[in-house]
Amino acid sequence: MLEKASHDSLFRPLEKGRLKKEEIRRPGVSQAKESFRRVLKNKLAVTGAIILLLILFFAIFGPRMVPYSYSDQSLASGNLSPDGKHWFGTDDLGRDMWARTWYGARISLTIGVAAALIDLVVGLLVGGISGYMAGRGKLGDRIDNGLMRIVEILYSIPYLLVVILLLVVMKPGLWTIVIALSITGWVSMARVVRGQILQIKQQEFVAAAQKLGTPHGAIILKHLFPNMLGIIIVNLTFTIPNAIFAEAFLSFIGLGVQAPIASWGTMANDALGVILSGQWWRLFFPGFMISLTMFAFNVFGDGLQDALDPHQAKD
Amino acid sequence: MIKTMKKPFAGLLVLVLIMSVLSACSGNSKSTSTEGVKQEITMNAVSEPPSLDPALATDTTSGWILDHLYEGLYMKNKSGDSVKGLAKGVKVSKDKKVYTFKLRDDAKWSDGDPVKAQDFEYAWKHVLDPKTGSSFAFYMYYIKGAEAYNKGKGSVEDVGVKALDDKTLQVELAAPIGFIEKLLSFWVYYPVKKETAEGNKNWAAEAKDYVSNGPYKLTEWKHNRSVVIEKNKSYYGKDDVNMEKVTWKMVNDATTYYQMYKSGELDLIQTLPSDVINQEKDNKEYKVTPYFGTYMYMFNVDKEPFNNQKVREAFNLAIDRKMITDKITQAGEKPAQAFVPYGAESGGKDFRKEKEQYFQEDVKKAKQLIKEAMKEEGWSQFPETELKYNTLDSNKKIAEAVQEMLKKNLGVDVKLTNQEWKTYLDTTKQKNFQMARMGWIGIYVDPTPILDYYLGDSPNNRTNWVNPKYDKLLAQSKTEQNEKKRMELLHQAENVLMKDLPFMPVYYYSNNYLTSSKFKGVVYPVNRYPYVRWAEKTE
Amino acid sequence: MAQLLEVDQLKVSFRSHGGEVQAVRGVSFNIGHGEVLAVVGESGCGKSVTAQAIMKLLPKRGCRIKQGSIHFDGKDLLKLSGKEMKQIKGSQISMVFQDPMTSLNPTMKIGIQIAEGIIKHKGLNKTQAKARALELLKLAGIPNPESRYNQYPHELSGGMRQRVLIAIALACDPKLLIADEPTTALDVTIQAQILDLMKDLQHKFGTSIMLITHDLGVVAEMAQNVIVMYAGIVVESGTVADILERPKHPYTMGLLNSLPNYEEGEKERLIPIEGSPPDLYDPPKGCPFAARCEFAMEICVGELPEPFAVNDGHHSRCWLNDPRAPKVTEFAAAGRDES
Amino acid sequence: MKFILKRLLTMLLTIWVITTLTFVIMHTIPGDPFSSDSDVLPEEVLNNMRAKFNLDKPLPFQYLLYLKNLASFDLGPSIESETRNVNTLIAEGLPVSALLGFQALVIALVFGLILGIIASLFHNRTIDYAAMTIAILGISVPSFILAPLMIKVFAVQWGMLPVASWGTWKHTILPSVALAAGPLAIIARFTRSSMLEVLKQNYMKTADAKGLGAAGIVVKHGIRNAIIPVVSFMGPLVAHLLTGTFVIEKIFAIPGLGKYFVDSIFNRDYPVILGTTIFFSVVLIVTLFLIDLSYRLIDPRIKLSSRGD
Amino acid sequence: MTEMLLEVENLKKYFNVGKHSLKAVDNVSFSVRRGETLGLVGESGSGKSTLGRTIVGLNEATGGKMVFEGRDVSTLSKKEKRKYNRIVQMIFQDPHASLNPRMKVGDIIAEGMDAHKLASGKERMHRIFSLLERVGLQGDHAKRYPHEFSGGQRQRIGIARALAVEPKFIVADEPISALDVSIQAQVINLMEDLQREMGLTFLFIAHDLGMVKHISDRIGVMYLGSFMELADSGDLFSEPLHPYTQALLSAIPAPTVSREKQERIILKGDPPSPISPPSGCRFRTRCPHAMEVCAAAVPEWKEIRPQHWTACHLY
Repeated sequence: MLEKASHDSLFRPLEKGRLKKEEIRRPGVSQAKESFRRVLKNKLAVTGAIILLLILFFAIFGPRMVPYSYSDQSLASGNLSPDGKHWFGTDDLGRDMWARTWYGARISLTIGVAAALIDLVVGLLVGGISGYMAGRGKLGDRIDNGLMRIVEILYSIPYLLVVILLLVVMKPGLWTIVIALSITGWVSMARVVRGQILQIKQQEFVAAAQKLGTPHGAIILKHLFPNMLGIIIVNLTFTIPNAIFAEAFLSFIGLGVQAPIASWGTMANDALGVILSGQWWRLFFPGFMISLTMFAFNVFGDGLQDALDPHQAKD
Repeated sequence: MIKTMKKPFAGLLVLVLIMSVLSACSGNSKSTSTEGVKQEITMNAVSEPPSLDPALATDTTSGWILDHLYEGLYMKNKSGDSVKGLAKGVKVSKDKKVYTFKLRDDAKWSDGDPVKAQDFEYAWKHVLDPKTGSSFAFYMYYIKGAEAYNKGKGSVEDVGVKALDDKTLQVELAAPIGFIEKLLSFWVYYPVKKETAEGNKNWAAEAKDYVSNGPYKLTEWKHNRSVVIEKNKSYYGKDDVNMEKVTWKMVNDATTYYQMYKSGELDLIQTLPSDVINQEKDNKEYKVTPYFGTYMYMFNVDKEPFNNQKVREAFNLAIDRKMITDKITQAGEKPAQAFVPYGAESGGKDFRKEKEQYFQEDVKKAKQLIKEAMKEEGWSQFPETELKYNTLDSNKKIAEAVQEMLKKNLGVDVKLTNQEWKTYLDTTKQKNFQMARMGWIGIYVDPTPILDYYLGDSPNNRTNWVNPKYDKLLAQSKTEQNEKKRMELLHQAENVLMKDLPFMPVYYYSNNYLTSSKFKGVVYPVNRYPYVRWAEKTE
Repeated sequence: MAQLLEVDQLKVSFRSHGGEVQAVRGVSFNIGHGEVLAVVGESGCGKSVTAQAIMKLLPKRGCRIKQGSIHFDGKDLLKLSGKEMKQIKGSQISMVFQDPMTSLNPTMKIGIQIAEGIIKHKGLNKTQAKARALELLKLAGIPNPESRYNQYPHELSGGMRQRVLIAIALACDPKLLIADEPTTALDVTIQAQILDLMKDLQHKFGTSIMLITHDLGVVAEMAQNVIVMYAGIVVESGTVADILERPKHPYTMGLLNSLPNYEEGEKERLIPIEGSPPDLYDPPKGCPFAARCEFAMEICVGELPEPFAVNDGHHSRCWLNDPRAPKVTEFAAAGRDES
Repeated sequence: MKFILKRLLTMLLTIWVITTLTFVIMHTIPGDPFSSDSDVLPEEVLNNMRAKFNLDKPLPFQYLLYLKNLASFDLGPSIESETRNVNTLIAEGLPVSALLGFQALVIALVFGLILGIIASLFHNRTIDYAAMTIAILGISVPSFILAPLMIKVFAVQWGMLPVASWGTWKHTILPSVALAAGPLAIIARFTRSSMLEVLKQNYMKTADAKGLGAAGIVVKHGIRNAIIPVVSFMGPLVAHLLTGTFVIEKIFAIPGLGKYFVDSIFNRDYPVILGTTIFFSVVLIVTLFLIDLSYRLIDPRIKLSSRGD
Repeated sequence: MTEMLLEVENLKKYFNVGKHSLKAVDNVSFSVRRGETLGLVGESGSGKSTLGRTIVGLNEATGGKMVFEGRDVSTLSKKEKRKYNRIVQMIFQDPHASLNPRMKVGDIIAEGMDAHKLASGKERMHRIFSLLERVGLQGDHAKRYPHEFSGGQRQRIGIARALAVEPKFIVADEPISALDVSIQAQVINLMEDLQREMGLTFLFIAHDLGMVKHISDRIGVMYLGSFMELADSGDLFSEPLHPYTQALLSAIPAPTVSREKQERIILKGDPPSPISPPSGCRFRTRCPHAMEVCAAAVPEWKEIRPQHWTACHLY
């Protein structure tokens, strides 16, 4: 090695500034890009995303792939098992299960995502304010206390009662369902968010932001929420299937989407009897789609959580 | 209006039994050697009986159990006829208004004490006491002074029930009635042991305090779980009771009780899950009994488009009822092209069979009618139409099928809306609907209680349809003494109804059962649950 | 006398999202019986990773020992099975961690945290283990060991917790104690106590200590020999006197220069080492310190020197030690860059 | 002491608000307890029935009367089951529901923790994926599908267990498992993420350095720390499990408390609606409080006297 | 203008810990001269950080008075208070926890400018760049996330963040204790340069005396919420009066082997809990010179020599 470097000329002082003292050699990528890259690297997350996209694709184009609409009946050919004509078989009224399943996907996904979003927004708002105000003087404690009592009250008042009340004042339909789901749906999110905020706000960067005069709202939005994405994502993955099944329950009360419109929840609900009579496809397809969606959401959420985790970013 | 049999209202239908010619369908009662086989049966009561106090029971589940526990002055035999029970003899006054009953000397309570006439007097007056708040009190209004007392306008002294001595009961009626024997076998008229009931207001709440006088006594009542009754050793007719022990479980979920039946945990179930009917149809254990009621859609004749008779008729013509009963309900229901169900017999003739259909389903004609109606009303477009139903799987399926038929056959888009039961009742009561599902069961098996439904002043008539001619014909029929003429008037009334068509009949109800083949001699009365006193377990 | 621990050409890498981080790039050193070896360097230089590699505490996934051997008492630790290693961990080699606040389980009584290892390695029953733990608490200078035994970590001050960690480490009379920045998180007065304690114990039991620190004061206090690490390699090694009095590597010199002089009455400007250490994700080809080195030469950019033996046992990995290199004073004459 | 007293007072206030709101909503929605009878029963008979339950009185009077009775812990009669009162219904249903809920909770906790821990230990490996797939199935297959399926397989086809009803411990197995499935999945997910967090902690390294076995490290040092976030989220879940679940009780014909929460509303059985609601809110608030306490037990760093949950 | 930038009189900060009150700062009085650096030294739990946070307004004082530029801080109007909050800034201890991991460095630095609307658009970018360069980093670092930087770099980002709002007075709360020795010198030099160029005043909090001496003009020594000694840094080092100061000084290990080591004063035990501090002199439980009077009376805060204050019964 010394031989190679034997030129004496190499032993002259280096010009100043030729080497950078504060260089960061790693390619500088934005966190968003970086996260995206890590999501991509997570095979499962990619699988999840692909499944979700496929479901979305079929929700949009699936019903058009068959010559039957979701409501076309043929009582004479009810309960047909899947074959070349009816890819997912038919239900007891002779409706094509393929068309219904994918039509139902539109309803169920819309409801699941809309309810999850509203839960997220309200839950973040209430939990955020509650957690942030806690320990901030007497008034702050009161606000926190008040909000938490409201949460307890909402947990306790029978949901069914509230829903029947809604039935009186609102017309049944997609958005009524979303509202009905949102009345109490946010409550658990609010509790989770509050707990997280209580923890995160102890961190010094929050004090730093306060010191710099950043307004409370901006502190919550810019400093607190982004640092609790993981737990929010996990919570969301519970919200979505809950909403999908709750929709079936609300349909029972009379708030839901109206027959013959299909949704996965009501399809599964209506097909319960097949456990006894064996027309498995009537329960299997909507049930499987719910599970598949949930699976996809979960693995995707997990991947996202890993990707957005600053701890992971450190190594 | 039937949701399930356990609804309090449904309880009213038990009177069908009392007041009807009962075509009791009894099973094979050939007595085979059953020695060594424990005579026990387990059935499904579906839900907890709300009350086993004869004064308060209003539902068929409670009635089912009460009928096994008690015996009134009259009881029903295997073929469903009312025969003397606790009454040994009866004297009737000339004006047929005063009945004097002699009680059997060997009539005893399950604790061994004799049944006294005072027990009857106490029980009946207790039912009528406004403070009791008995909803079936009005079944006693036939007794003199009963209505006034119950409605708070009279006093208990004026009620025409009196124990003359321990074994003699005098009953004075407000007006003569022809079906008193059947009436008196109804559970409202059962006696209650005075000492027990006076000593403990809640005597009927638990098995340990419970006293009855019929073929069985209540030995165990695990609330929401099971009721066990066992043969009453003090019962005078105990030799005529085959089944030693009857257990009712309370399994509400159809899928579950069906599976319990399949696994042998239940011997008898009713109302099978609709998905399995198809596969059980040919099972020997499967049994269907008719049920005196009609499933229909009411039209609100004050609201478009049903203000036009032609639309109503067109709707009636446009649906395929047989398809619905064959492919959807599947449980032996009959398509209804009229209002009164099969089974109301008079002079050996079935009212319905005299004129089975008022119309033939005819899509072409229906289309024509719609066209005409649109022209008459000046509609450029068919008005928006909504069909309401109360939430139930079968209601939904039928509504979906009807919706599709209307769309396919008439090109009419009907929107479906469902509601939870009590909200639904309230909504339809406010006449806030265009087309709404309803079921109507005859209180007794006669065209009258069915046809009364559409009387102009009937609280049940939610259609806004009033036809004086119809009301008049029905009024006439009620005073008509000649049975044949009465039937004629009723037919005429139905003609009026079926011409105006303020409703759309769909099918006549039925009940279905699965009974384990191990059991013989179970009695299946019409409109009522099986009676197992004479049943035998053979293996 | 054979060395207690011989680390030879150890290379450790982490898998990271961008590629591979070469945390340790060929480190060799020995620790004799009863010797205190200080490992000095700034955070990220690979000193902790080296220690954890010896203890096999590195995460199983994403971390690889690429090369080298670690001989302890004649056994190659890298070739031992997990089970065999468990026998050595905590009993023959033990470790005191940097942060006493997070290194104790917050939900377990401290006594039990000490007794745990004793039960595992010494086969004592619970009562015996407790007696031994109490003894250790006392040894570690914790007053009222009986009542402290049942306390939770949060009820103790930082210094007390560090004593507990030391008690845990000493529980089974280890031959080698690895102390990873044992006093960095402590107040000076407490640091003095802890250093005293460690010296005491070392004298008493003759335990060899691998002391990882960035504080040269602590080194002076405790160690006999020192290795200075920078960017995953050992840049200089020697006795304490060699390193602190006669440093032969600009990095070591820089470290010494950047310390304030308390004795001086006059306020005098500090001389820091400017810049930051290189990212080991893509280490420079030549000397990693070149970019921050005021004596850097052309050769430093292209080639990493092998260790030069300054004298017996004192090695420096710097081209300045090459006879061809100009004398350091010549740089000084050129004037120091004051930026 | 003052702390507990204050909490008790807030609790009473909360319950009062809940009672009032429920009372108002209950009387606002259409239908009344007798509305299905109202078509055929004479008005006077209906009035007799209403009078029996004081439903003929003005609403404010009914409300005050209810509060008065409530003060003496009298929840009133059931309108649906006339001979029985709400106190009895709760007293009889609760032990059944609570036992079932407790069993389900134990199952959910034990298996949820195991599943979550295993998944975290094998983070991003096949075992992790398998465990999480099970968890996701638990969340996405609702009990109303799972329960009849389990009955069909275990009770009808294999005959291992009774189909339904209540009696022996064998009757409790299927419903407990069906009830536990959802919470189990949720617990598994939460455990996994908090365990991943715990595994990164320094004290895990300390434990490792002691030479403890991998299982010992996880069991002794991991679980208790990982369970803290799990516990804090479990409050409402515990309250729901202990007071019974409508769906499971209906499917398995279990004489629990859960049915009243739903049936009473469909029947407009006012006293039962109020009674069960108040009872649930008490259980919920007490559970949240107890969870709070246990949270502090598990994590000794949190002092009882300091406020907040 | 007075010579004193900040005068603190009998400042108290108590925390409620259950039933007890923790007297973190108890009756502290001192002043900070314009343009000087006042060092504040003490062990953890001595209340120095609490004092710092109370001065900058992150904690509300329980009692006492703060006079800033001749005005009582508690009497300031809302607008003036906001200005006070801006010109009094803070540098935090932990360079990991005090930077929000999900914000870009540029946004972190600009946060205060945004909150006080000091600059926007191009001007904002320009200032971010010049601030980065001022603290020895490169302008293009603005687009990177905190986790890409080393501890020393992060601390310099923290300094740049504080400088962004044009402060007059900076409380530096242990800004170097989490840094490597070589890096500590960088930060100290940077702060000295800034002070010289911008006329800043520093309150420099640290737990060891070594670095403090180099940056401070005067040094205050705190123990259990109270001042033990306050003097010019030279005086304090050459002639420490209080036994606690003496112990602190002797505890510093020197990086020398040959020179004769001075005798160590090793304090026994830990500082007592501030919830129940010892009677009389708070240091007496660990003081090698403790006398009877120390338990009985609180020593008076006296000026033993010109500009050299201490509270000890020995004098």
